Amino acid sequence: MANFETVEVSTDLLILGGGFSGCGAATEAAYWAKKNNLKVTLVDKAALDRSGAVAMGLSAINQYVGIGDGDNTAEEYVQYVRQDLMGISREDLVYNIARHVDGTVHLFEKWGLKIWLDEAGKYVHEGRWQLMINGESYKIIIAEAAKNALADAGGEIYERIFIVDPLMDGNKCVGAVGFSTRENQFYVFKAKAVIVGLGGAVHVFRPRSVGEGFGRSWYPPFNSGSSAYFTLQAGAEMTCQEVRFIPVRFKDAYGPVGAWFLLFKSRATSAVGGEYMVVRKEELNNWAPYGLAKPIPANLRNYLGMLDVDAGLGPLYMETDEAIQKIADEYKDDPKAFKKKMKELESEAWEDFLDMTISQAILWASMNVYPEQKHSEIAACEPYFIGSHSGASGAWVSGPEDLDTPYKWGYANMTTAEALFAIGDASGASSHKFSSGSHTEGRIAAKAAVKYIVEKGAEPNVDMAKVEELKAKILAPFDLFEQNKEESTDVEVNTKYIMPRQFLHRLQKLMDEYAGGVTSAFKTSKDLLERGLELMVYMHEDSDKQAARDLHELMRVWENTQRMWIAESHIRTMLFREETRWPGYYFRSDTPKMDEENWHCFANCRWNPASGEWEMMKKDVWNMPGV
Amino acid sequence: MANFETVEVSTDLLILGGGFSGCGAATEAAYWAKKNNLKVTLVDKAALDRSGAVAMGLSAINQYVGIGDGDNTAEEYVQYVRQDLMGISREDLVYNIARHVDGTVHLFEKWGLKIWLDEAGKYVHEGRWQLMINGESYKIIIAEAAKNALADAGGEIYERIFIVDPLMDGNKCVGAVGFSTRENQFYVFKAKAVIVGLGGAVHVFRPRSVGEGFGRSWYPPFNSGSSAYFTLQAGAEMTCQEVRFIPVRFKDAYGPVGAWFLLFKSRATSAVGGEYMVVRKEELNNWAPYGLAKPIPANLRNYLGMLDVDAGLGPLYMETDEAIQKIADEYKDDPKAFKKKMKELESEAWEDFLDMTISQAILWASMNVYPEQKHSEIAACEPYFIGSHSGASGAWVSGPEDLDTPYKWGYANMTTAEALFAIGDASGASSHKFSSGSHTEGRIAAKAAVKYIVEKGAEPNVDMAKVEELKAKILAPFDLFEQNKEESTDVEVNTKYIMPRQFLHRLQKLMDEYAGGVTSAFKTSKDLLERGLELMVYMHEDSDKQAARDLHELMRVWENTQRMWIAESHIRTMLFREETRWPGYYFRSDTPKMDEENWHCFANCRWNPASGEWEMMKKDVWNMPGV
Amino acid sequence: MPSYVITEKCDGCKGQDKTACMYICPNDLMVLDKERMKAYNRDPQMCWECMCCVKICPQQAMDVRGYSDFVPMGASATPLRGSEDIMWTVKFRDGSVKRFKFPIRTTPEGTADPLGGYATHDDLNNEALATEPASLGMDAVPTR
Amino acid sequence: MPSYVITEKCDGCKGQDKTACMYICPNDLMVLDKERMKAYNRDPQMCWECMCCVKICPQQAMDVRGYSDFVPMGASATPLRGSEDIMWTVKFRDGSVKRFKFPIRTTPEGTADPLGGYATHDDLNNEALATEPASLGMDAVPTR
Ligand SMILES: Cc1cc2c(cc1C)N(S(=O)(=O)O)[C@@H]1C(=O)NC(=O)N=C1N2C[C@H](O)[C@H](O)[C@H](O)COP(=O)(O)OP(=O)(O)OC[C@H]1O[C@@H](n2cnc3c(N)ncnc32)[C@H](O)[C@@H]1O
Ligand SMILES: Cc1cc2c(cc1C)N(S(=O)(=O)O)[C@@H]1C(=O)NC(=O)N=C1N2C[C@H](O)[C@H](O)[C@H](O)COP(=O)(O)OP(=O)(O)OC[C@H]1O[C@@H](n2cnc3c(N)ncnc32)[C@H](O)[C@@H]1O
Ligand SMILES: Nc1ncnc2c1ncn2[C@@H]1O[C@H](COP(=O)(O)O)[C@@H](O)[C@H]1O
Ligand SMILES: Nc1ncnc2c1ncn2[C@@H]1O[C@H](COP(=O)(O)O)[C@@H](O)[C@H]1O
Ligand SMILES: Nc1ncnc2c1ncn2[C@@H]1O[C@H](COP(=O)(O)O)[C@@H](O)[C@H]1O
Ligand code: SF4
Ligand code: SF4
Ligand code: SF4
Ligand code: SF4
Ligand code: NA
Repeated sequence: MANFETVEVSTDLLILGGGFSGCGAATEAAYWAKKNNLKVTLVDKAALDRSGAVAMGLSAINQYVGIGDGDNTAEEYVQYVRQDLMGISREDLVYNIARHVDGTVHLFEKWGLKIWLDEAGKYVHEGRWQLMINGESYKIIIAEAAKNALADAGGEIYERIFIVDPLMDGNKCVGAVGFSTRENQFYVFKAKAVIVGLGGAVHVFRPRSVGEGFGRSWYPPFNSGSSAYFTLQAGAEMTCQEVRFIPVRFKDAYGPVGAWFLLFKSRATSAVGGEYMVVRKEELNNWAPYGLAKPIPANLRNYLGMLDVDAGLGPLYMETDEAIQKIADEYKDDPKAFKKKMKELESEAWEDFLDMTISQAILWASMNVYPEQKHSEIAACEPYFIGSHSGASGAWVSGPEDLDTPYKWGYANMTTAEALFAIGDASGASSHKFSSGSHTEGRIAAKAAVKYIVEKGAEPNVDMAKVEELKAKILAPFDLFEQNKEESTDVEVNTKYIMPRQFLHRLQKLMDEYAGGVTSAFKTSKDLLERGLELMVYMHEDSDKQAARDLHELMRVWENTQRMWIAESHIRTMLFREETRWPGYYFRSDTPKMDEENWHCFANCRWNPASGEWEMMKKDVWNMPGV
Repeated sequence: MANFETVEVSTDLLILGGGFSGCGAATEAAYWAKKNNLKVTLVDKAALDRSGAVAMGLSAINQYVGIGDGDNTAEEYVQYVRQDLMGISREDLVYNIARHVDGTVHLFEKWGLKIWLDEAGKYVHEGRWQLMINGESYKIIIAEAAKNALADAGGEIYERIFIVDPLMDGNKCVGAVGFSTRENQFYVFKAKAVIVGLGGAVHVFRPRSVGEGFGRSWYPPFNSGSSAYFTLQAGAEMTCQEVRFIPVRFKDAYGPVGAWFLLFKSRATSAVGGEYMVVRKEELNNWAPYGLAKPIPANLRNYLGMLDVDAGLGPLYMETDEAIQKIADEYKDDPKAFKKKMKELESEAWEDFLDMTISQAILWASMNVYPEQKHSEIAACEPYFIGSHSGASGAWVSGPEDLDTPYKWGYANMTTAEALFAIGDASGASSHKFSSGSHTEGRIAAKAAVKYIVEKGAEPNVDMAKVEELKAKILAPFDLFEQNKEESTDVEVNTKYIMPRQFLHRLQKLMDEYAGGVTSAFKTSKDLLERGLELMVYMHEDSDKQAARDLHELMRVWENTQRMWIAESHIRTMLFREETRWPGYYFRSDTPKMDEENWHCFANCRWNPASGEWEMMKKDVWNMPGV
Repeated sequence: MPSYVITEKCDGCKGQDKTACMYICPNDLMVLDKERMKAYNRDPQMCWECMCCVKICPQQAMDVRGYSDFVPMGASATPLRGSEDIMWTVKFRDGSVKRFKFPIRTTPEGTADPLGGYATHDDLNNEALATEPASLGMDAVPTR
Repeated sequence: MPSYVITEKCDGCKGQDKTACMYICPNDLMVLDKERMKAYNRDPQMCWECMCCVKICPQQAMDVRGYSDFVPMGASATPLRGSEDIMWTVKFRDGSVKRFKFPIRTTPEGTADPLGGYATHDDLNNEALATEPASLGMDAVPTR
């Protein structure tokens, strides 16, 4: 076995992932840990300053309820999410985040995030729930607060450690193992409670660009499914693994459209000029009641556009010129004010890209696109797993204690595995959390985890034999490479092993063609999914044949394996749910209609570590009384 | 400019390409050249033994008419091709090849090709026009005859020379230029007549596999559009540039299905079990008269399957187990004969792959596929340009002299550019030539070219200033690389140039998404095509920014540029033809029906070297009287 | 783009064992070539072009160039990140240039107070997070 | 597959300036590394797996392994090409093996007579090709 030092770290609360949810958890945990003399340890594969989905920045805070100002209630947010997810959401979780999220946003503002204010000093809204920000340094600011909090509480931060597997004591999580991407070190973290905030999953499906543009996913390629893999290996129950998210974005560079739809009130049209949301309004009746209320669910907005594309009415365009013109018209009598407004709009339009999708700005510049003069193509991206946005995949977690629901078996946000908590993209069925809600969920889980430790926390009982087994498994790709690399004169073409990039292409091709990716026009069926599972068996066997030359490639190997696991759970759950509920995310051609009678429920799954079998189950949807 | 020696070669007849058609031309030309004291020079970018589409071998000769035995007439072949191409074919050319092709096949047999014989000593037919062969060395044998013929006639063969541009004297072709892929040498060939047989075009559209499997195209990746580029640059008129070919093959490895359909009489079904050719019979009425006669045109066979796939009824399967079982049943009373028959069938099934698509054999073995036990997936490949098969793209050539047609302006197979002849994939609207017909067409053109030289051949008048200009243009990618490679620490990421593989991805993405590739389910429209042309303008400009590090990459650069030109002619011709005539090859959603009244004609195009403009034109279809 | 390193400008962060670009890349792409003392992106195909590396490079030795498979050549968007603002220079293929300046934060670097100066409490058993209800701008955490 | 070279077996064709695999590849992929005196495939992504290189290698130093993006590991199809036949050994992922032998030609290498022994003529002006009508098995070339 490759010669790696084993580093053991003991702590009370282990936070995996220092992204938006993890930083929220760290900030809150530090406070309660200090009060209770507990140690908090945060681990991330990257540098907190720019790690995770918000590395580039963001131009909007997508969840702000404004309860204090009486703008909206938490119950109204529950209605919004219920509606957007076609009736399937954990309303207790959504409510819990909604009632706390405003405080998170207020903290962000104190920390230094610039939220736009109008003349009256009120937040400028992009939409009902969305606030405009100057968010280039959004992550740096949020990380700064977390670091300061941990420093003050004597906590520790480990960066550039890639987490792979959980450490289990029966059904209880007692830590995690991983490796440094900087030195030959294998890490063993032992803890009384573990919070997982390792983000969503990207590159499970083949992206639209397969050359150099391979990395230009909407959600970042460095969200590799670590969360789902971790909770699955822990034997925790998962929910909504079928509910992928597909955003509609500016084509190819995937620049954001939210500001264009909501702020500039731009129309999206097909090439023949019709606004598909209007032209195909009838179709929405087939998805009642969700299709008939506003806002129209994101997947249905996608779907109407996809129907146009399938009908050959593409390309789809965002009518940016028309939108800006409409706004400008309001100023037609006042040339000076007009010039000023145009300058303002132009800068807003470009900042929207430069703050969160810089390559879209480059793409526009490279095609000499002046949005006020020329419309731009939009398109549906490839599918992603992101429980914090308009998708819903993630772990099945216990609900808030003060609500009377069927979802309480532990502490808030604790998974079905004891002492293991999930937040952000890692927790399921609590969609539309976004950055602010994910941070909030981290805070909620952190307080609950500290409470768990104080009330039940026992010294972690770690099976060191199992640790050695995991170490051998995780480092195996090095030996496989070293022992066989001489076979051929090209180290990348070998009969004994497969390189990580090659394995990734194999996974993406399978998902793209059988599980409803771009090439399949997001359609799949029982037969396609079952054929996909047949091929998945071979792939699963071959995943142990991945080889690595260095620490970076070792990370790629395990990212791939993580993606493969979320891929399998996705296929199995789409197979289980015998209906089509989220057209625009995926369409099951053999069960093309929504079936409220049999499928108005959660589709949950669990991989049983003892038997190695997958268990599929239905769970009831609880609706908030009177909401 | 990179320091390259210029090598000048003067000859009488220059044959470009030593594939199937080029070998036919060389074999025939040698005979007539010797009689008339002319010199024949053959140039190929590879080694004749294994160059071109038949490098791997073939398991069938797809054009044999059997006129001598009274099996069929040349007129019946004309009917077959007319029908298969939805009414659009140059019946004079098809007739001309059909009446000569049997002789070619008889020569092949003499040379050593093993054609299967039945007990009666008659050829074993795969289908009405197809003969079974043991074809592993098919190309080696055909090349051997060509080499022997040239040796005997004092001709010359230049291998590993990549041909780029024609040399023109006004509208007359007087030679060609290219470069060695082995030494720093720029080649200038001067000739009295030039025959182009540089093959078809592959990798213009994005293939289904984008990783290591990128090279697994059905037609070989080393057919890069050199023929079309050459004739376009010469200012010659092209025809049927919209008529791409899409074969249905075993999925991913693209193993042949001809034997399974024709020899084993296998059914192709959707996942739900229906045979799409039966279930969707009704659809064929929309494509009458062609849809209603037999055999059903290849594009319509594709189309019915594609309708199943679009409807979500995939995967499609070739019912190999059922087919073999049916045949075995005939022997059920005779176990010994049964065992013998099974052994025979198994070996035939595997030889079909091993002789022409070895990777399909590997794929079957890797998935433990035993065809007698388990069906296999089939799928439509990405589009190809191959005028010799069931596609029709190529140069518009003069017809045979003894037929009274509107297509005679020169000698047989002479393009609209004087002294320039086209054969095989290089000549258009004479589909279903395949290997034997392409070789035959080469023979026809060779005799005509020698006749042209004898009657009109003048010393080639070559503008050496233009040659220097071409040399500078062709070698520019070296300088671009050398002068800028230091800009960044990664020679492949540079603002001043683009690497050939990167450029290829850019071209393929454009064609895939806008011109009806796999991702677009082979659908396109006026709007998509026009948007594609907008982007093509940028790409055309950037094509001059391709850089090369070595001779191999210089070849890749020019292959890409050749692909780009055929791509543009394809888009422009699909735009010009305002109907859908070949659904299953491509579907124009905005003009979804066939329009016999306005579009029962050839759609021809020409790039005017003087103006740099594209000219689009309709040409009448001449039907053979009484046929 | 993927990111690239301008050979002339990169000084390998003076050979510190941890270069700024290596430190910051969320996808672990940047590597220092110790021989040349120059950094490079080890896998441009995996680059998200977040420009974290470009913004942090002390030598302005990094930039990006549009993804070769769909971005026509000749354009760029180059940031200059200060302590309060970021300045962008956007060059178009047609040669025209746009400049933008956006604020990035309202407080001095490093000064974020985790509790934001809000009142806190120490009841581990209620629903209120550390700074609640104060940070909510309400007098109690909503419940039902 | 793409093709690959078995390090142990390749002798660089004894360093002749033209190795067999370089000579034959229709896609110009094979290169000799003169330092190591070993050949390699310079661009596996462009390999068509025609096996021309595998069949011609005098050392049986080449083989192919299934394309990594859709071929499960562990299978192979290996040819041994003689002057009259080719022998194939197909190994399945499940370990089973099939062997096939097919003829490749009926005449000795090099002996193909371009005119096939058919009667010829020398009229450049009619429709008959050199060996016609004899090679057609008819007494005249069909016309109308
Ligand atoms: C990329 C992106 C994201 C968004 C948007 C546009 C774009 C282009 N939009 S818009 O579309 O609406 O425009 C939103 C927006 O404008 N406004 C908003 O509030 N949120 C948006 N998001 C969504 C939010 O960003 C998202 O909801 C949260 O970030 C989710 O937080 P979290 O669940 O914590 O994920 P994370 O990526 O931030 O953090 C994950 C962390 O884990 C680390 N990690 C991962 N795997 C690891 C491993 N194996 N070992 C160790 N560490 C390991 C990561 O480094 C990271 O730190
Ligand atoms: C690849 C393939 C091909 C076929 C089939 C299956 C498969 C998997 N099938 S089935 O599907 O029905 O199964 C057919 C079959 O079974 N039976 C049959 O008769 N024909 C089939 N073909 C079609 C024939 O092969 C095809 O019709 C002919 O080969 C066409 O002949 P030609 O037009 O001469 O093309 P070529 O590829 O043979 O030769 C081109 C030559 O040009 C060279 N070249 C190219 N560019 C050059 C450049 N720039 N400079 C210098 N040289 C430069 C090449 O090296 C080559 O020598
Ligand atoms: N057309 C729309 N109608 C309603 N909400 C939208 C629309 N487009 C985007 N949103 C919301 O605006 C935010 C950003 O949207 P997106 O850019 O699509 O992620 C998310 O909260 C979306 O749900
Ligand atoms: N994703 C979308 N694409 C195109 N138009 C949209 C989209 N979402 C909303 N619209 C239109 O934008 C307006 C506001 O939509 P909504 O916010 O969903 O109420 C309505 O006219 C919708 O038809
Ligand atoms: N189903 C079919 N019906 C009629 N001809 C076919 C069929 N399939 C293939 N062919 C012909 O058989 C030969 C090989 O077919 P393919 O393998 O599809 O190239 C070509 O001449 C095809 O036109
Ligand atoms: S941060 Fe800049 S200067 Fe430092 S190593 Fe990276 S590129 Fe070079
Ligand atoms: S742009 Fe982002 S992903 Fe790319 S190298 Fe720089 S930091 Fe890494
Ligand atoms: S032909 Fe065989 S022995 Fe010769 S160089 Fe190539 S691989 Fe080596
Ligand atoms: S398999 Fe064919 S394409 Fe691949 S390297 Fe060998 S000869 Fe070349
Ligand atoms: Na599609």
